Amino acid sequence: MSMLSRRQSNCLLGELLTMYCFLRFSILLVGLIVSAGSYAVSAAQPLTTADDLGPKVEQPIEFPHDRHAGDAAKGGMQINCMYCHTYARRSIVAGIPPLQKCIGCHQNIESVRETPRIKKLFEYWEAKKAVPWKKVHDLPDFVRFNHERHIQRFVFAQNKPVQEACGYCHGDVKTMTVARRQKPLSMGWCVSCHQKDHPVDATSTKTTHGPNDCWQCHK
Amino acid sequence: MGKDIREDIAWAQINKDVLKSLESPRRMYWVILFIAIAMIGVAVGSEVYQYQTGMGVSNKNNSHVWGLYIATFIFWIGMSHSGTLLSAILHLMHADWRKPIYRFAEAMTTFSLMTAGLFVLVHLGRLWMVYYVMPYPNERWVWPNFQSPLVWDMFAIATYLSSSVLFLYVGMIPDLAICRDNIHAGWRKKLYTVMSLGWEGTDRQWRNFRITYLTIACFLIPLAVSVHSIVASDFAMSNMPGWHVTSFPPYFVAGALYSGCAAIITLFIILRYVFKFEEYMTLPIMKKLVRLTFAIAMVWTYLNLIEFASVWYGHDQTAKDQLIFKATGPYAPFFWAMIFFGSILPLMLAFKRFQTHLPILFIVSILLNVGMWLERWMIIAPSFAHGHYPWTWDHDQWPSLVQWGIVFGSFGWFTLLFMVFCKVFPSVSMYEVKEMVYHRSLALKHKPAVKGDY
Amino acid sequence: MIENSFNRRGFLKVLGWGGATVALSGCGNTSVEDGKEFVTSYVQTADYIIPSIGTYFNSTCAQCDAGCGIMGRVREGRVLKLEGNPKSSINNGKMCGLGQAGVQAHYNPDRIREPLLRNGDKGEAITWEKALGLINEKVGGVKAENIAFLTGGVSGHVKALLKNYLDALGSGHHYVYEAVAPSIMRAANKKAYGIEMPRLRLDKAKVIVSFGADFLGAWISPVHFSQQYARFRKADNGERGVLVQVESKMTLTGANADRWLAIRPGTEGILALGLINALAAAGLSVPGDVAAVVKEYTTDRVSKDTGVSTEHIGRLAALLKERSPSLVIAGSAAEGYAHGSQNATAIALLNQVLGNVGKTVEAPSSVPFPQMAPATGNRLALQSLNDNVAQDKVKVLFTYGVNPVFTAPASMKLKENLKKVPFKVVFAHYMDETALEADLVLPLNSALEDWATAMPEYVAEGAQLNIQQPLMEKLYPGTLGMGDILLALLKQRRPDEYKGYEDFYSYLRSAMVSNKGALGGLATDDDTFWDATLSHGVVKLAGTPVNMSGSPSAKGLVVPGPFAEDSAYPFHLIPAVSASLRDGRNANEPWLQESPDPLTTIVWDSWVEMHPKTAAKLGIVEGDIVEVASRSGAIKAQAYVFTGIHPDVISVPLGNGHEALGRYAKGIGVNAFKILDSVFDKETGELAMHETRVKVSKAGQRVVIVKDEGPAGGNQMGRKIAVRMSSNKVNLSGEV
Amino acid sequence: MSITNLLENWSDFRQQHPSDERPHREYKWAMSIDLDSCTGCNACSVACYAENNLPVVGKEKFAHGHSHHWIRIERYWDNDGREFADQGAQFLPMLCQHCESAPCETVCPVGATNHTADGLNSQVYNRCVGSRYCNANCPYKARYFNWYDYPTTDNVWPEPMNQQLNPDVTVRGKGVMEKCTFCVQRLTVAKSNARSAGRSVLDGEVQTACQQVCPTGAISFGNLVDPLAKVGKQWMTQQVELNKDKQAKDAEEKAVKLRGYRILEELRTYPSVMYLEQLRESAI
Amino acid sequence: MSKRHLLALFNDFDEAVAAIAELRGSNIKGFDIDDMILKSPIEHPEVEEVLGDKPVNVQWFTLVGACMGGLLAFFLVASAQANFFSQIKGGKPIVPLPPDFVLTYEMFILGGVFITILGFLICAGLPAKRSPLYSAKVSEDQIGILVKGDESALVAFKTIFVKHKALEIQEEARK
Repeated sequence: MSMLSRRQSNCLLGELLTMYCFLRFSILLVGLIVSAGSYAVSAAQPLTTADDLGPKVEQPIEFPHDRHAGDAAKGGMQINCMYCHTYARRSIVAGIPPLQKCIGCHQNIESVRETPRIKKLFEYWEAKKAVPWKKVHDLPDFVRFNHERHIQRFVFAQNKPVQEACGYCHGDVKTMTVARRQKPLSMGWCVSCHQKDHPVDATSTKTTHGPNDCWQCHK
Repeated sequence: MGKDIREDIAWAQINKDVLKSLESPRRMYWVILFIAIAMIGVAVGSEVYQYQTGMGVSNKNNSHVWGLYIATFIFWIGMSHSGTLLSAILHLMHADWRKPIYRFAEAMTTFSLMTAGLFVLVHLGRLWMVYYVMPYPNERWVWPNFQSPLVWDMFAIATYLSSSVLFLYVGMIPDLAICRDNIHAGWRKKLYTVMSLGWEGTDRQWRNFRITYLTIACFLIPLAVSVHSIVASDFAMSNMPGWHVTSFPPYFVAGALYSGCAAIITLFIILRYVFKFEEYMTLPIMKKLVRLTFAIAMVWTYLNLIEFASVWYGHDQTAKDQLIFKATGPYAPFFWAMIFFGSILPLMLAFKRFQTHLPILFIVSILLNVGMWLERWMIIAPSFAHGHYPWTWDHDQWPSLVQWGIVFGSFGWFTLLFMVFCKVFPSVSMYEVKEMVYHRSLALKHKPAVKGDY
Repeated sequence: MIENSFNRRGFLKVLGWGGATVALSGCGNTSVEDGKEFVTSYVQTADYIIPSIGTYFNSTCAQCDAGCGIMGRVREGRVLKLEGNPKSSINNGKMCGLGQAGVQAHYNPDRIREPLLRNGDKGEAITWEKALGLINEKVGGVKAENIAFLTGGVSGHVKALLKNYLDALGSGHHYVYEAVAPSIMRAANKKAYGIEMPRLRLDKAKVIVSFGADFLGAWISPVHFSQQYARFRKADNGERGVLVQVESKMTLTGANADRWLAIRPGTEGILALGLINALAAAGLSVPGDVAAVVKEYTTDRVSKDTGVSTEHIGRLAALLKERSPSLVIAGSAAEGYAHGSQNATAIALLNQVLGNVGKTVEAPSSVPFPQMAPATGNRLALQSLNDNVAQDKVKVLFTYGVNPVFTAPASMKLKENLKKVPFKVVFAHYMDETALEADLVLPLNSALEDWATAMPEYVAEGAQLNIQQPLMEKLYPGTLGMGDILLALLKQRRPDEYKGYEDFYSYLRSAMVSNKGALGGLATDDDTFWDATLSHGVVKLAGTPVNMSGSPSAKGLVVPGPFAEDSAYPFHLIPAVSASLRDGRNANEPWLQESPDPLTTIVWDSWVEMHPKTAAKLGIVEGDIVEVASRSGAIKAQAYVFTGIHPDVISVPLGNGHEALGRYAKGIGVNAFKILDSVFDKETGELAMHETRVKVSKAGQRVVIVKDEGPAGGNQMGRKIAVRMSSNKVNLSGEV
Repeated sequence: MSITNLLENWSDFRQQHPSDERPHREYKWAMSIDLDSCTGCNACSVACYAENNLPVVGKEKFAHGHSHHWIRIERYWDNDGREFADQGAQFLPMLCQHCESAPCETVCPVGATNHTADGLNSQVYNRCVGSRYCNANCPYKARYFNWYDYPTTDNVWPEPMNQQLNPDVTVRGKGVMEKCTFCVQRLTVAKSNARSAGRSVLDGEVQTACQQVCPTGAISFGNLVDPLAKVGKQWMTQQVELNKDKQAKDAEEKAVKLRGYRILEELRTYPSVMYLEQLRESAI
Repeated sequence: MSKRHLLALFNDFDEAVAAIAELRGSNIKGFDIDDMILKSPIEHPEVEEVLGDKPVNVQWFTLVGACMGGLLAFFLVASAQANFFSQIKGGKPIVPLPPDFVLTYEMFILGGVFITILGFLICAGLPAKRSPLYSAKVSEDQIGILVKGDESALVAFKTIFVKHKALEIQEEARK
């Protein structure tokens, strides 16, 4: 900038030259700022869409997801998520299986019948009391998230493996015991996916993005 | 008529007189300051109550969703236009009589804006979510609605406030240097040293200063016009009968200048009395100011009538009903009071004998502002009470004490800011008064003294 | 629909959802805290129960006696909203506001939660065992004739059990009382047509002339009539039906009439006879004796007596002559006088003369189970109970489904008389005025958690038995259903007969299943029948139409002339039955209090309606507190001035003015029942509700009436908000 | 946020709505209300309270104009100085008109109210800051503000009355604007079910709470895009068109008139609610 | 060769102007006329004239600032609207021009003002360190001429200043 304070020749050419410099400078500057801003906004990973491990939740029974859903190689039984969370494909919530479903299997599995967790389970059953499971993936009350639509779209139309489809939001539950929130479940995080184009079904090359009207998710 | 200012006034005297106003205040100052703080306390208390209980305590209702907050918001925004008028417009016009009085007018601009801004916050139902109005990048890809005149307001007021503060500050740098040079200890010394940025009055500084000041003045004029036009757009862009009027933007601008000038008269008299600025805030200047006010009052009156006339001759029965309602309905007393204070009372200012009669001017200028405040209220309240939809018409809308409390407190807030300013910064521009004196004396030297009035 | 292995009862018991799911957080910046809320989970569930998706169960509305079928949306074990049951022929899936508010009766915070025994001025909570034992002891200690049962209209299995209990006691008295009931009309219909409640086919009529029958608002079965009215207004019937309403105070129906005729109170019969005369003159064939009776009712005289202009009488007669079939209805406004029966008879005569019987006035079906047929109530019952109480003939009094202390006129002195009854048992939902007088208050299940059956008095087609079933588990363990209580009481008396029934549910099921042949379930097994019954919510019964007599006769018909002026009490008081509050039992449901009265748009209060002329004469403006004084008492309320009322009439709505009941009703408005004079219909002995004469004076204060309409007062100011045109300019058959 | 997006889709971004070039593709929810059938019984209003968790504010707050009836029944008289209101009253259910060019949408500073692809005027409670500009600009005054925090106010939802609250609808706290949503919670469910079945929502498959309860069937609701929908047929028969502010039928002078009209159409808000004029017999 | 400063104060402006003119004309060795700084209590264009034609470049900043503000505002606002999930409002286009022009206008001004101030600070060399010689008088009523020159030139300076009735001459201490 020192050149600016220097006295310059007062000829017309000089003036024009300066003007030209300034114009070029300003256009360059605008371009720079706009493109930098544009890049920054699209590239930056905002805070609330970054992976965000939720707190550990104390459940009445420490349900071993790894044992039930985990890979066979790791001693899991590879049960389909929707075997227990059966409402996911037809309701807005995935749901917790009724106690009767746990008992349905476990009354025939003598081998673990006397383990402390299973004993606890049968205590609830005998008292005819529902297990007070706590919510791990909690959304604000003004949000309507529909499991059914996502399952229909990704599992049934697009033929994605169930664990991959569920895991996109719930993380790799099959490696956990008590489930823990892995994703932020914030609006920005939802939107980041809704903005992307996804193929409409398994074979088609046609893509669409998620719905973008406010009332789709806000209630 | 006398001179605007004595040419032979010593420059050192100017420094001395003005710097005297920064000296330790008298007891009365603290009393008034305390009263101002107490008034703010009322407002803060009311606001806390409203914040915790809900907007319902302000006694607005579903058909009548805006009230005193918005009316007073416009009032304060309007007040802010005087500073721009005096410093920018008159500066460009080379009307050098502005020089002794523009500084406090500019301060008034800034503080009015700071007061007005608070009303936007107070008005919101969910104050704690106010940041949603700002366009900040966020991962939700959600932006404010740039179509909303309220967002334009936000932009315009932010621009206006920052520009006015800068303008006030830049214009004050030479004076701050004077303060720095004349005050030798304490926090003031540090403050002035930092704020004067090492100003020494060199030719390079002055040269750039001159062009900068002029440039900003050029920017401020369209800005000021746009700010109040945008505030007018809050109304004119909507479809409410009584609001959807084409002449609203100029009408608002005129109203703003009007109330601003009236407020300058009030503060002029107060400062002249308190700081004994008789030498600088002279009666001839007052006379010019009063004449300016009178002219603007007539412009406002004219635009007011234009508004009525265009409604009256238009085919919009709804707007016509609204106008009749204003003039004859439950708000009629306020409406006619507004006409009286805004259009009839200023006729007094046309008479020479009142133009320099300070006690009368003091009262009149306050009444003019009452009229201008009523104007804003008359835009808000009757329109809501008598909109498009007859089923929801409403008479029962008298603002609650909470609303009055906050409006009342806003005057305390303004007073506080202004009083602090007057004690910390020179409220008369010393260097410009010197310039004025210098140029006047030069004129005297070169030309024979003109007899009679300028 | 419902698995056999998992019946309805099981559903309620086993479901047991874990954790609180009632969230009141809303739209603030709710902090989302994982692991703080509970997930809905069940012990055992059925396929049809999917979390977050509502399951619908059919039941019957108990908010009034019309017996509409309802469908409750149940989610996570809570009933959320009531819809109409499309299978019920009464309401076909539709509802009224009153019915909607049924959930507020159920979830009402002021419900009584356990049995209370009087201890001085206070109620002391006791166990059901003790309460029922106490009843056993008390009824055992008195003669059967000294036991009285005061109920509202009852029907179905509860009625049958009640009768059995009374029989078991050795036949106590059963008083069936309804505070606002069309009982004079029933008697007049019986006389004219041979049946109390003929079926009115509004949809078939081309012209309806209603003498004060508020069939769209509060009369008999408003939801059903509204549906018929909609068809009547459409071109289904050839042309748009014309409704003419004749009454002294505008009702909701009057507000929808093509012509609302303000008539001098009590002269409805005169107008009816005048119309017959005008029709005869226009060439309608009228039997000789009738023609002779009506001959003196010339249009001029009728116009002079009734205040209806000759022009309107002429046009009305012409309309009735021209467009047939028509339907003439006598409503409560015509019957509320000492000569109410004559008015009703004259109006029925008009119907007969017009040949509407059999066309728009149809015979209902007979009810196959007479023991379950509705017992309809009237005010005479209360009168006679009161007489018996006054004469110390009642030692034990049971009250169920009515609130006589609230609805009895002050002149009856019921509250004072009740002190003579040594033991008063009240079955109630709230601590209402009557419950406050009781010695033992037994809290009832709400209608949404109780088993019952009901048979409405007015059934749209055939006969039907409505099922009322619980939509959710009981909110409070301390309440009991009326059926269960009666069963327990019967077990005390006839243990052998009833010991097989564990509770009222098992009684009901076995009673229904054992009669499945007559209930249309012959071919199915018990469980299938029962499940189908519950899933439908109604059982259609095969009934045969009863005979109606239709020949017009004017024998013994004397309609008195108009009222003489009474300078001391110049106005007639019309206590208006509002569509939402009715006789006041629903006053503690806030939706109804906040739902504006359709005509005045007033909420949360009572008011005194008067014509602008009357108001001008008395110097009253809207909002003035006025005192309305009859010979029996006085009330003070705000004045509302409008043109939907005859200048000789003052009207005060019923239903408010509670001194008890609950937080939403107590202290709201005034109780117009209290100032009714003891004047009775000469033929039936019913209280003549509209016969009270009052005077009105300003009480000095003025208030701002709380109402929905603004100061424009229902004026559109030319803004074309609600637009209206003449029906002959429109081709309705071209519309969709 | 790329400039390429802006430039590539510029012509798209500059299209007005509603217009023939940008019609609704799948759904356009609309209503028609027959004023000749409406009896003013208020059942719709109460049903709305039940469905949408509307607070009962009580007498004092009602007196201050703080009521919350998303659908309100207005009652008009013939104000021509006649002695009796002998043609009865005119009842008019007024609810959010879901205008295609909604004046409320443009003025909201935070974009809390938008137009959805289904032609609904959406209100996002959590985004609302409570400037109340939308209400100021609503010619129908069909928007209601939460002047108090009703969930925590006494006797609004005292235990156990809060158990009635519909979990599908947010309970609004203080300081937010709310209004009729055309029961969007029901629409969403119906649309989801229809999509799972691979079809569009059928006519009659979804009902608004007010429509469902209305004893006289005065309210029809449905999808204007669906050629089989009753509401679309009604609009068509009445020659009322969504994106016209002056209906062609009004210009013609015919013996047989059509009843359909929209309220304050001259403000060019293009409401989605059509009313059918009330009728009165001239022979009496 | 070290240079030293000298400050002279005048209260007669004409004399100060004359002094400057003489300094210009005198061609003192070891003194560049650009090293002379005039300090005055008021804005004084007539006096500055004698210093020769010095360029002022603040207006270029203004131009850049205003253009940048306006362009940025328009592009940011338009792309924000276009990316706000294409929410339609009030039947208006997604990128409605009239409101965007309003905002562009405001930001044009804001950019102009901000960058002008920046330009002012840069061009005027503010904030500045205090120059070696300063008198509070120049902010009161006297005009100061600060010159920098070789040791040898000092005497010549003094002569000129004294000739033109300088009230006071301050000399920088020898380094």
